[in-house]
Amino acid sequence: MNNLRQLVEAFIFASDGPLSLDRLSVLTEQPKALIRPVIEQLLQDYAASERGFYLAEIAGGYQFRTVAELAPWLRKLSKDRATRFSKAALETLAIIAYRQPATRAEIEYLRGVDSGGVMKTLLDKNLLRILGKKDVPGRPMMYGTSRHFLELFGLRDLNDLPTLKEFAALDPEMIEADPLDPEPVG
Amino acid sequence: MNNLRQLVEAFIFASDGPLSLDRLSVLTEQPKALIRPVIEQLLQDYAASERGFYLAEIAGGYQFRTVAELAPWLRKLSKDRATRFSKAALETLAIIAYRQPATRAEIEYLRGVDSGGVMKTLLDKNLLRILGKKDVPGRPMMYGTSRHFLELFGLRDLNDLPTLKEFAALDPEMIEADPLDPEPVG
Amino acid sequence: MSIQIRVENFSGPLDLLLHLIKSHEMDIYDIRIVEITEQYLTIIEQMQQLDLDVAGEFLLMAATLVHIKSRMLLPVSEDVGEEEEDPRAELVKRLLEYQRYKDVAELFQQLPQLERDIFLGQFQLADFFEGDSEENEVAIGIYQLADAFHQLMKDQPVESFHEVVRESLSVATYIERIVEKLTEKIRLSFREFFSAEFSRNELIVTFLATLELVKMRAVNIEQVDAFSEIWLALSIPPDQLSQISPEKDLLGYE
Repeated sequence: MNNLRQLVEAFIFASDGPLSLDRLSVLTEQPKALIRPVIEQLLQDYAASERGFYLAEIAGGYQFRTVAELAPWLRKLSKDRATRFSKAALETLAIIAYRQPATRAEIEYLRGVDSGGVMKTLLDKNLLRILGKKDVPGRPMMYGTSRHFLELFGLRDLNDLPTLKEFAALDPEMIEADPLDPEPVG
Repeated sequence: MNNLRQLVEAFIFASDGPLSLDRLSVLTEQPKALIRPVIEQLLQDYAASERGFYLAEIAGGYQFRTVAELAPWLRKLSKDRATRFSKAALETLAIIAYRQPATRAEIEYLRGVDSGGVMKTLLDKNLLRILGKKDVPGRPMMYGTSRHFLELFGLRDLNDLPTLKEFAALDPEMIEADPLDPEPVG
Repeated sequence: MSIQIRVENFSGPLDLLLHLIKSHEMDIYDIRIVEITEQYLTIIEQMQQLDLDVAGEFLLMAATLVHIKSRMLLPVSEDVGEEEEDPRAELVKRLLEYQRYKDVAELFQQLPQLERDIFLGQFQLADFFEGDSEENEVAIGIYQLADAFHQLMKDQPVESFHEVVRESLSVATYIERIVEKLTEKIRLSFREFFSAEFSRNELIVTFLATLELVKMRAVNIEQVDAFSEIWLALSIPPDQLSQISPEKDLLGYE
């Protein structure tokens, strides 16, 4: 199909969320093997030219987004829909992002404070999701981050999170000691 | 400004509605005389290449839109959103999930509105199943959630649903009742 | 210095403790526990004097610190074969782990964020396809499901359920049931409607409902011979049945 590029571009542009290769394959009725090179080409084209927006890889899919450098200008559109996070909310989000599936008890042990209210706020904002129940006595709920979390922070997937080791690198003493097991990222 | 084109493109892309020349002039802090040629250039560029979307002049302003010929394809985007639900569908599904077997009368009592249409939609989506007839006068049908429901929500079984008690425990008001309790709830 | 420390600036006792360790330039692996405990307790005390609502977690940490301090002061017994663990070990572990997530949290704050630094195209397909706009459908997960039920139950009087089932004995409800059955089977005998389990009241209501349907020309009654089986059949296509419902309110039998 000659216009596959056009069609793929239009689908990505018109979708309200990132579109995965699988989804694009279904929508365009074309095999993934044909779509992949089209995407590659689009990624390159948008990266090469100085455009106001570019094709980003987000949450396992593709989405057009404005470039970060223009942020101060674009804020003038004064949509002010930005989510503002408290320190507590970001800490909780960080713990869950790295340790998922995480139970409330784990989060509260790590933070040293009750976190029910913060977790509820994050759930309401659709940044967390319930992953089921843990197979331990009491069967507590397990939490993880949502797709919306990836979209909000512009992450491709959970492996795109900065590794905790990189963090330790900021503080040389911590690397030497490294008393904690690096947490596998789910 | 070298990047005026980039900025104009980004503004038009991110704006909720068409942006007029006047508005673009205010946003970019540049005279209209400078912006007009940029727009002209953008209009040409998008018209020349076979793109999935183009710069359209709408209601005295500019907006990116998908090309009309692709409409039949793009319509597919609004379909098959498996996990998208209206509030009515969500409420009905929630009641059936938690109270199954549930009759239509029970659901309607809890919701306070007629739910026949919503239930039919959910049945069509294969999220509900009929569990038989209730052994009460009138023998109303009893509904429960289907296997597909479990798959869609990633539940192993119905016991994986959070209990109301656990749920209420996330509510900060309820936690404040016992602030000294060192035992994390989980 | 400690006078400026306010509990609400810290997200918890670990946060406060980390701050104290840093501001006293201590090595996190070798916390001077006596000094830090003193500092910590002073702050907590001040907060109480200021009539601040000192959260239980801060008091709990105070207790932990005092406990560690007392263990540090105990003479180390030489007879014990195994090496005794440093009483501070667990606290250090928690502080280090907490420090990690605190750092990540700060990084999250700096990441380009959607709607704050990065914006999406606002093109709305629905504007083009009038008619198939979908009344605010949202993607949902287990949480939204549980939340919906939680919200509904919050407003419900406890166990009012069984009464409802009994009260649903309205003509309108029975009309719906008859229609439901007829949609499934197209033709049904009277006998199938009037099940033996029906109470007297139900028999009456079912009968009234049948008459109502006949009056609405939605149902035909057929009988081949006198005293033979009476049959009910839909006289309108099932897809027009929805038009019956609006008349419910006009029935007046309830």
